[in-house]
Parts: sequence; structure tokens; C-alpha cells
Amino acid sequence: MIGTRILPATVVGLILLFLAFPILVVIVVSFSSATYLTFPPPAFGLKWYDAYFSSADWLRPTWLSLWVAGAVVVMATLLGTLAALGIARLPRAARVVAAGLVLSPLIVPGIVVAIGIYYAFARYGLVGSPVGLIIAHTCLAVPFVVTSVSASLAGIDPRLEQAALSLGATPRGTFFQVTLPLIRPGVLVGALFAFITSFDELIVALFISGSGAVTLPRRMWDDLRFQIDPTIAAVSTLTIVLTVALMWGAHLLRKRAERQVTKEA
Amino acid sequence: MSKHHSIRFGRRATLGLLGAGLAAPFIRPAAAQAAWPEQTTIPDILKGSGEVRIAGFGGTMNEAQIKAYYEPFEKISGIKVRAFPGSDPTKIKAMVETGNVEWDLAQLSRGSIMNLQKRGDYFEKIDYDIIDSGVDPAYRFEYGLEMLVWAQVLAYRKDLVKGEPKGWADFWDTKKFPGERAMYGTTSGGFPEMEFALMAAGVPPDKVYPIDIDKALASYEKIKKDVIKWWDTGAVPIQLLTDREVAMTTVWNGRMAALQAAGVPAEISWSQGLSKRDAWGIPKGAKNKANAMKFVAYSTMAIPQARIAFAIPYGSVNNASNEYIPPDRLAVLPSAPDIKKQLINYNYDWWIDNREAAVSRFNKWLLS
Amino acid sequence: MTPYLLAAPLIAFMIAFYVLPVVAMLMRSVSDPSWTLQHYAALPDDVVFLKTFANTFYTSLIVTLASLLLGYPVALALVRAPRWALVILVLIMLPFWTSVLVRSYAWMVLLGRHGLFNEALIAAGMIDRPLRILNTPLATQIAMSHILLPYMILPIANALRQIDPSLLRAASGLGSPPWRTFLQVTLPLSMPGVAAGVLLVFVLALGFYITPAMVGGPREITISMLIAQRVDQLDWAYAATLSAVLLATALAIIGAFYRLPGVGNAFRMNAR
Amino acid sequence: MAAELNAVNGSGRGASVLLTDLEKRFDRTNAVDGVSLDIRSGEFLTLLGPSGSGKTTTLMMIAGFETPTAGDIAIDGMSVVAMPPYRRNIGMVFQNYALFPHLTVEDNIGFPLKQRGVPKTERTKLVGEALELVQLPGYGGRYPRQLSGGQQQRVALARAIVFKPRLLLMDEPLGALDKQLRENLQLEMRRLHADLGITFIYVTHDQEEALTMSDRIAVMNDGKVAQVGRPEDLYDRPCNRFVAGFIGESNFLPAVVRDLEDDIVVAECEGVLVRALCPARPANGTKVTLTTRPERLRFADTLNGHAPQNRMSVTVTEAVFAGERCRYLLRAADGASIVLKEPSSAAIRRRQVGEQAEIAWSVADTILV
Repeated sequence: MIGTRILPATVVGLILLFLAFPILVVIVVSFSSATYLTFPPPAFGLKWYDAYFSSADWLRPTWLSLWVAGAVVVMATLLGTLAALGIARLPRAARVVAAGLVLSPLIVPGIVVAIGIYYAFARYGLVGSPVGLIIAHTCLAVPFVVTSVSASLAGIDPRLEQAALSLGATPRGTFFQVTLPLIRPGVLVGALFAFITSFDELIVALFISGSGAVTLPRRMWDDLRFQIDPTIAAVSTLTIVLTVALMWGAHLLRKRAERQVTKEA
Repeated sequence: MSKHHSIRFGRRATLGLLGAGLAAPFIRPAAAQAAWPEQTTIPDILKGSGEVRIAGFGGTMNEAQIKAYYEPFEKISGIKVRAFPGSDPTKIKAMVETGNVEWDLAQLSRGSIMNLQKRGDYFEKIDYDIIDSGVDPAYRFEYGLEMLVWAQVLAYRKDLVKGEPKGWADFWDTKKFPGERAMYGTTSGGFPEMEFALMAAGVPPDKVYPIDIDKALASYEKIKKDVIKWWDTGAVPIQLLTDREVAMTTVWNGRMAALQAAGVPAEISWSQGLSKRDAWGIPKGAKNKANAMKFVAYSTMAIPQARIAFAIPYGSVNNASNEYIPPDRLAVLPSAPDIKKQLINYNYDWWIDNREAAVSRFNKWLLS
Repeated sequence: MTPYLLAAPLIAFMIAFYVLPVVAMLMRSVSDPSWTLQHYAALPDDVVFLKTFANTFYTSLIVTLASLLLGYPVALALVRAPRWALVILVLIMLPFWTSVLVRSYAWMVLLGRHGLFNEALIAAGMIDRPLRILNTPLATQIAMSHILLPYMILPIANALRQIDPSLLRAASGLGSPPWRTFLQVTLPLSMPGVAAGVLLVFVLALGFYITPAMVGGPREITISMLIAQRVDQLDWAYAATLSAVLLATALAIIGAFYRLPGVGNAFRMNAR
Repeated sequence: MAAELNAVNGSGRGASVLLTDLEKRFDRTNAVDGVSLDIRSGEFLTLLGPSGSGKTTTLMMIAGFETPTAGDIAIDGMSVVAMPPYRRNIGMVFQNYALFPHLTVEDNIGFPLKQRGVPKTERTKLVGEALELVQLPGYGGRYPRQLSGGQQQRVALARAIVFKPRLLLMDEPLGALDKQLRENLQLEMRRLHADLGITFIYVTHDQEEALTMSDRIAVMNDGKVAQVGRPEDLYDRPCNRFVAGFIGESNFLPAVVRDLEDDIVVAECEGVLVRALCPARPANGTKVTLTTRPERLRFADTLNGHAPQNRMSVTVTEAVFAGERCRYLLRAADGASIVLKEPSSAAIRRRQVGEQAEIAWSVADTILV
């Protein structure tokens, strides 16, 4: 009996260790005192964090990446959620075409996208500005929003929407009071993916951020090509800490909301 | 997320762009110790107004260039310099074709420039009337001017290799110098080091070009099983040396000094290395073409050329530069007389004409 | 009419800023230097292309299988162990937030002959001399599986979450031992999620480039590397040809998978 | 016409519903194939039928979630075919409750009021009353997932009636509940129906439920209405074999018409003459089927003087004691199987397998279909 519980737990634990270990290495290396990547580090220190926080060359791209990603989240989530709602109700043939179109950024090689977009954006006058980046990243982020929201939509019992209509809610009212709250987890996950997509995007940024709109991944890239120093590990660690904090915070908020409900009841 | 797998790793590691990475934070404190030479006057013809938009490689290379010649040029010429990262021949092609020329000047290689020029008209001609006479004629060509000298050389770990390997016959000799090897591959736009294969097979350095591809591949065959990595970007061989994954590898010289400074017992063997160069090219239709020309002329003068070597271990194209560089610094530069004579000049012209054939033959050989 | 109106803004946006640019790039495969199909006609005789294509497929297949084997238990744990769900979810999502470049270097540090993994094995007395893992196809497979694992886990977890728990209770109530319940109830019912995960991982793996280049063996060339090579040589027609082939392959696989019942529906990635 | 009926019934609280030749095609199949029904104000009408018989589709058309391919739906005399569901003002209870998981019980019930712009204080009051009505006072703050199935069903009911619709549609509302709870809720719904006086249209595939609750039942089969009538009419006078078989248990005996007497048919069945009620007048020699209910048959020797007209000799082939009654399987002279159910009583002798017996039943319990 014990064996049937402990064995699977061990297997899962090992797989999770496999997932986490390289990340742990990155975190540890970020506190390294060495000037090159080595593990375990010869000694520890905060010099790479110091290097990061004292350099406008790192901070400026960080801010740019953050606000570009923020704008991408807004655009991709808005367009993607609307489209997911529409696509779900399209006739089959139209749905397949639309889904294929929306999902295509997942499979077209990045370099082809980048060159193609560069030519087009040069014509549109969008090269070298954050606006161009936001537009391009929105295209790349949208598949994640659409798939995530579509999945949420597919999981909704159609009778809930019918119930709302039968209770006198207009289609608009039904959407805002029933459908939207129900797909909110899917929308949030899509938004999260959209953020990561933009925040970590490099290849298109290499091409179209031309005039000084240097994003964080691009800054890392410029550094990484020929030298590998732990500053990038420090940047990654900061991102990880931020993410975990956000996920934990969201979890605690939800927990508290649930607890309140239980208390009232 | 799709971009993770599509990041172009060595996209700009093409032709002369290779030089970019040599921009390591090369013992920055040490460089700051010696006084940098200052250029106090320039001919009036190099003065002007407005701006010049220069594309380099970003990162520490950019920092070095700012200090070496962007800032002094602004002060002395009255022309404002705006620096952009991410210079790349594919972008120049796209820019010129779409008429959206964002840069007035780009750091490329003679190979990239001539390769593009072969396919159309992408660059302005260089006005050699205003170029400093100290610039070696070898570095001059019609659509660009070379401005930075670096080297692709043999490097080894002293603790793993007994003795001092010299030249490619030693690199190939895994009995005398046992241990794994790494060499530059073609993965993402790289150039196979056929010159080295030929020299290993006994071809004298001055007879390497034109390259006999068959002979080179036959020579490669002898070392194939010992090459555990065909690297595609400058950071990889450095990391391989650091991690003791290989005993010997080819490297770009720039990062080695930083590695040594960090305490890794690695050494460069300059003998039979390749001397490569970065070049300035002015994209066709550049708005500030005249300012770009002025900057090209300024940055290849002796003192600005010397200054860059204070920041990063790159050589100068101006024969007069060496007198401004302290001897201990000069000793690690590929343009130092003692080192320069051990290197062979990379033949961009041969590679422009034969790159596709050489690379696809190499690919086929590698996969066979 | 409303569904069309809802989808229209995104479709228009993507056509203007994505589809047209990409199609224009792909068109170079038939229009450069003049209208021709020669680039495609040359492919069947192109040994480098054929071997690279085969290698890319093989690697994708191995990585997909590995991700499935590693991902399924984690998905199961994510759904069945609510107390640990958040921790597991965080561990799954963490890699997303770490640049692939950085992670590849982490693997170099870990898998090298003097890396942590080998040192640990030697210290434990399990091996005498270090294993060569880094710079072999195995390293590529490990690192790629690491990157793609979340794409396998999330769809499977989604499918598992939708299984009516009463079915499982019913099965165990009927005296079925846990492993048989798993094989006869859980596994078949989670197949849409498995299919979605397999599809996603395989298709994404086809386009990989940076990881094989950094940690892979000396003879590993992927289609994407070949594309990058040709872009660099300014041979964009050939690059576009290879891209079109890669795209067509991916589309064909997706098309084939979409016929499987439930896959279209299960093509989802919500974490919760 | 519906308006007239309404006037005749004189009740203002429930809506009348008139379905005229209603049809719904999906691809090539007719899910609903010419249904006409006249549902009176305040009536509890059940659509009963096996799955796929078109009952739910009919309900969905009344609710407005499906558009009829042909035919008309009039509520209180006004056609609603072109009216969107949210304007029809119809309460609806769904099979799986369809409670909004993100809203509390209070907000769920208040939802229709909110749509109608009822102010908050008024809303709270009405929701409280509705909760009282379904016997769930004090549950307002909970979320649906914190309630049991039966409680959820009551909330769904409260939500469907809180805005005082004149028509309530219910789609197998008790389908997911266990037997005990179903029976409780059936009674409660009857009570609610009586209290509210509004029209109920109830869909179920459970004939017992239909018989217990309905004023009238419309039995549906293959997209058509097989028969409409009060539960006892359907039970006692099924007008076709489907209805006879679907509602309750029936014996079907082949017979040949031999004579006609007023509204009674004399038919030869298993070698004896049997009298049956028949609205039609089949010609002599016509092959017909007689149906009887197993519980309406008696062993002749238990009949103490009362003498039904139909009699037949049989052999007992199977005898099962089932608590409140005994169930016998009998074989008639020509081999037909007949089921007979006899109330169990310690006073009555149990038959043995193989025993010969005579059975008897009344003409009124014999239907020719």
C-alpha cells in the first residue's frame, strides 16, 4: 500500500527536479563571484545584481520590455478574446480557416517571420519604434490567448448562457455577466502567455527594434553572443522571483476570497 | 514561445561580423590604467554639422566604440553620433530595398559588403581622398574600409595539453596532443576553417588560397572523430575551454584575454591563425552620407584606431597606431608586428565567390 | 453575423501585420530570381536537406516521446494532488520565465564531463570516468524536453481535470485495482489531452534551433539551422523554400491530428 | 383561439401556449415533426417520451433557443417565433441546474430581477421570499458548489420563478437526483404549481414522474405527439401500441375481429372470444392487437362473485414474489405470454409453476390498438 503511493510521488518528484534544476543553477550562478558561468561558483556575492541595477544599459531595456509586454497583453487579450468568442460560433469550415490563420505563428520559423515583418513594417513606417514591436509581438502572442480562451469557452456549459437568456439577460448582458466571468481564468492565462511571449521575444526584436528600441532579451543577446557573464543569470533570477511572487499572490487572493465565502455560509 | 527555437543564434556571426563578439569586457580596469592617447585636431574637411547614425554590434563593443571614437568625434567635428546596435547585412538588404535606410554607416565585413554588392547596389563608394594615408592599402576596397583587425586562432588549455602546440599540424595530431577538439562550424552562417585543414595537410600558408575543397575535406576527415563540437558563436569555445570539455579549439581572439584574467589556464597559439577584419560600409541612400564618410576617415586615423585597442584586444588598420599603444598591450593585439607575421590574411574575395559551394560541400561531408 | 464581426478585428490585424508579410517572404521560394519551381524540384536530390529533415524529425519524435513519458505523471499529480498543485504549477511555469539562452548555458554547466551531473555520479561511485552527454544528441534531447515539457503537461492536465471523478470511483467501487482503473478509464479518457500535447510538442520541436546548436552533437543540423544558414548567405529563395516545407509539414501533421476525435477541442493550454 | 381559451379558463396567472404544426429539421432528420399542442393557462403539462423523441427540442423552441423550421408558437395568443428568448419572459429550469458558478445563491436568484431593473432592496426582499418558498432560507451567501444536488435544484427553481413568469419550462429537472429526493421534489413542484397557478411545461422520460405530477401528458415519439391526455386516460385508454407500451406495463395479444357490438369489439384471441373497447370500427376478420394491464387481470377463482366478462385458460410458467405484489408469467392456449400482477396478501394462495388456471378481466380494461 505504501509502495503504491511513494513510488509515484518519487517519480513525479524526480521529474519536477529535472524541471527545476537548471533554473536553480541559474539562480545560484547569479550570486556567483566568478566572471564566467561555472557551477558551483567559487564564491558568492551580489556583484552581478549590482552590475544590473547600476547600469542604465540594463535598466532601460527592462522598462521598455515591461511596457511593450504590457501593451501586448492589452492588445492580444482584447483581440484574441473577441476572436475566440467569434471563432467558437463560426460554421465549421470558416472556423478551421480562422483557427489555422490564428495559430500559424506557432509554426512558422521565427526568422522567416522576422524578415517578412521587417519588409512590411519598413513600408508601413513601423520599424524602429516600440509601436512596431507591440504590433509584431501581438501577432505572436495571439495564438496563446485564442487557444486558452477557446479552451475555457469549450468548457462552459452552454446551458448557463441559455439560462441567462431565459432569465431575461440580453445577449450583451449574458456575455458580461455570465460568459466573461466564466472564461476569466482562460483570459488571464492567455494574458500571462502573451506577456511572456513578448517579454522573452528576441528574433523579431532583433530585426525591427532597429532604432534604439532595445528590449531586454535583445540586450541579453548582445551580451551573450561572445561573453557569458552572470548578469544574465541575475536578470533571469529577478524575473523568476517576480513571477513566483505574482503567482503566489494570485493564489493567496483566491484562497482568501474562498475562505470568506465559506465563513459567510 | 515559438521564438525560443527560432532565435537565430549566429545570425550576425557572418563574415566580418564575427569581430563583434571580441567586445568582451576586456579587463576594463586595466585598460583604464594607461592614459589613452588624445586626438586634439582634425582637418577641417572632417568637420561638419548634423548627425551620423552608426550601426555597430551593441553591448560592450558599443561601449568601447563610444569611448574610442564616437565621443571624441562628436567633440572635435561638431557632428552628433547616434549609435545603434544590431548591424546585419540582411537588414541592410531589407533597408535599401524598402528605401527605409535607418543607418548612415554600418559595421560589417568586407565579405558581407561585397556579397551584397554582388547582388545589387547596396553601398556607397568610399571617398579615399579624405582617408588617412596610414591606412594600409590591404584594408581598402571600393565599397568599404576595414577598420578593425582580429584573429581566428588556436587556443588550448595548458593543464590538459603538454607542450606548446604550434600550427594546425599539431592541432590535428591527437597522438602528440591528446584531447578533444572544437572547431568553427557552419550551423548558422559560419565558415568552415578549410584554411586550417589545408595547413594541417601540409599546404604552406601562402598557398592556401585558392582553397582546394576536396583536399580540405580529406584533411578534415582525419580529425572528424575528435571534434566534439562544431561551434557557431564565439561564446561557445570559450565556455568549452572553461568547462574543460575540450583541450584545444579554434577561437576568436577577443574573449581569450578575459578568460585568462578570470584565471582559466588557457593560451592562444597565434601561429597560422587567420587575420580577419571588420569594415565600415555606407548603405546606399544613407541620409547623412557625407557625415558618414567623415566619420570613416576620422575613425581610421592613427589615434582613434589606437584608442579602441585600449578597450578591447583588437588590432588597428592604421600603420601609425602602434606607436600610441604601450608594448604590453600591443603584445596581445593581432596587429602587433610579431603576431601579424604569424597570421595569414583571410581572403574575403575567395570566400565571396565560393562560400555556397564550400559550405554545402562541408555540410554534406559532415552529415555523411 | 456576430461571430464574423467578433473575429474580424483579429483576422484583419493578422492579415495586415503577419500573414501578408510572411506570405511575401515565402513567395520568394517560387518568385526568386524569377517565377520557378526549381527550388522545390531540387530538394529530393539534396542530400543535406534530406538528412537534416530526417534528423529534425527524429529528434522531434524522441523529444515528444520523452516529454510524454515525463509529462504524464506530472499532469496526473497536478490534478490529483491538490495540495501540491500550486507548487507543481510554479515549477512547470518557471522555465517559461527563463530565457532559452540562459537555460542552454545552464545545461552546458550541468551536463559537461566535469559538470555537476558527472561529478555527482563519480562521487557516488556509480561511474569511474565521466560520461559524455554534453555535445551529443542526448544533450539536445534532454534540453529540448526540458523546454517543451510544460507544453505537454498543461493539455494533459486539462483533459485529466475533465474526467468525471465518479467514473474513477465507480471503477474502484467495482473492485478494479488502481493500475487497471488507470489503464482502462483514466488513460483512454485523457487521450485528447495526450494528442494535443503530442501535437504541440512535436510541431514546436520541428522548429528548434538554438538548443541543438549549443548543447548538441557535432553532426546535428536542424532544418531551422539550414534556414538560418541560407538567410545568412542571402539565399532567401532557398530559405523560403525550406520554411515552406517546414510549414507544410507542420500543417499536415496538425491536419492529420485534428481528425482524431476530441483533439480540436483539447488543443488548449490553460494552466488552471 | 388561445386568447379565447384563456378567457374561458379565466385564469390570469398562467400563460396559455399554442403549438401549431411545429417542425424542426436538423440536417436531414426531423427532430420535431408537426407537433400541435394546446396548453391551457395554469396547466401542468408534461412532454413524455424516450430520448430522441423531440420533447427537449420542442421545449427549446418554446424557450426560444431553437428556431422552428415550420409552424408557430403562440403564447397568450401572440406568436413568439421571432422573439428572442430574453424577451419571452419564460422561467426555465435546466437538467443540470445551470446555476452560475461564479455567483452566490442570492445573486443567482436575483439575476433575473437585476435584468429587469428591480432595485436592490426590492431584490433582496424577493430573493428572500423565493428562498423561503423553496425552503432554503439562509443559504443566500453560499456558492452553488457548496450545495447538494437537491439544494441546487431548489435554487434553480427559485431563480426561475422569482420574477413571476407566467410560464415555467422544466427540462428533466430531477434527472440527476436520487430516487428519494426526486419523489420529495416532485411533490414540492406540485405544491408550487398549485400555489403559483402558473403554466408548467415539464419534460421527462420517466413515465412514473409524468403520471404523478401532470395535469396532462403529451407522449412523444419520433418527433410526433403520439397521444395527449390526462394521466388516467393515457393509462386506461392508450390509443396506440407505443403509448400502451411506454406508459406502464402492457400485455399485447394478437386477435382477429369477429363481431361488433355498439362500441365493443368481439375478437378471437387464443382460442376464446374476448370483448374490448374500441373507438374505431374494424371490419370482421381484421387482425388486431389487444392490450391489457397486468394488474387488471385476476385469477378467476379469487373473484368472489364479481364476474368480469373476459376469461381465458392459462398455464403458470413463472411465479415471482415481489413484496407488494406477485408477478406471474402465464402461457395462453396458443402460446402467447401474459403477465399478471396480483396484490400480495397472506390470504391469497400463491400459484405454482405448471399449475392450470383461469384468468378474468373486465371489458373496460381491454383496449384494441
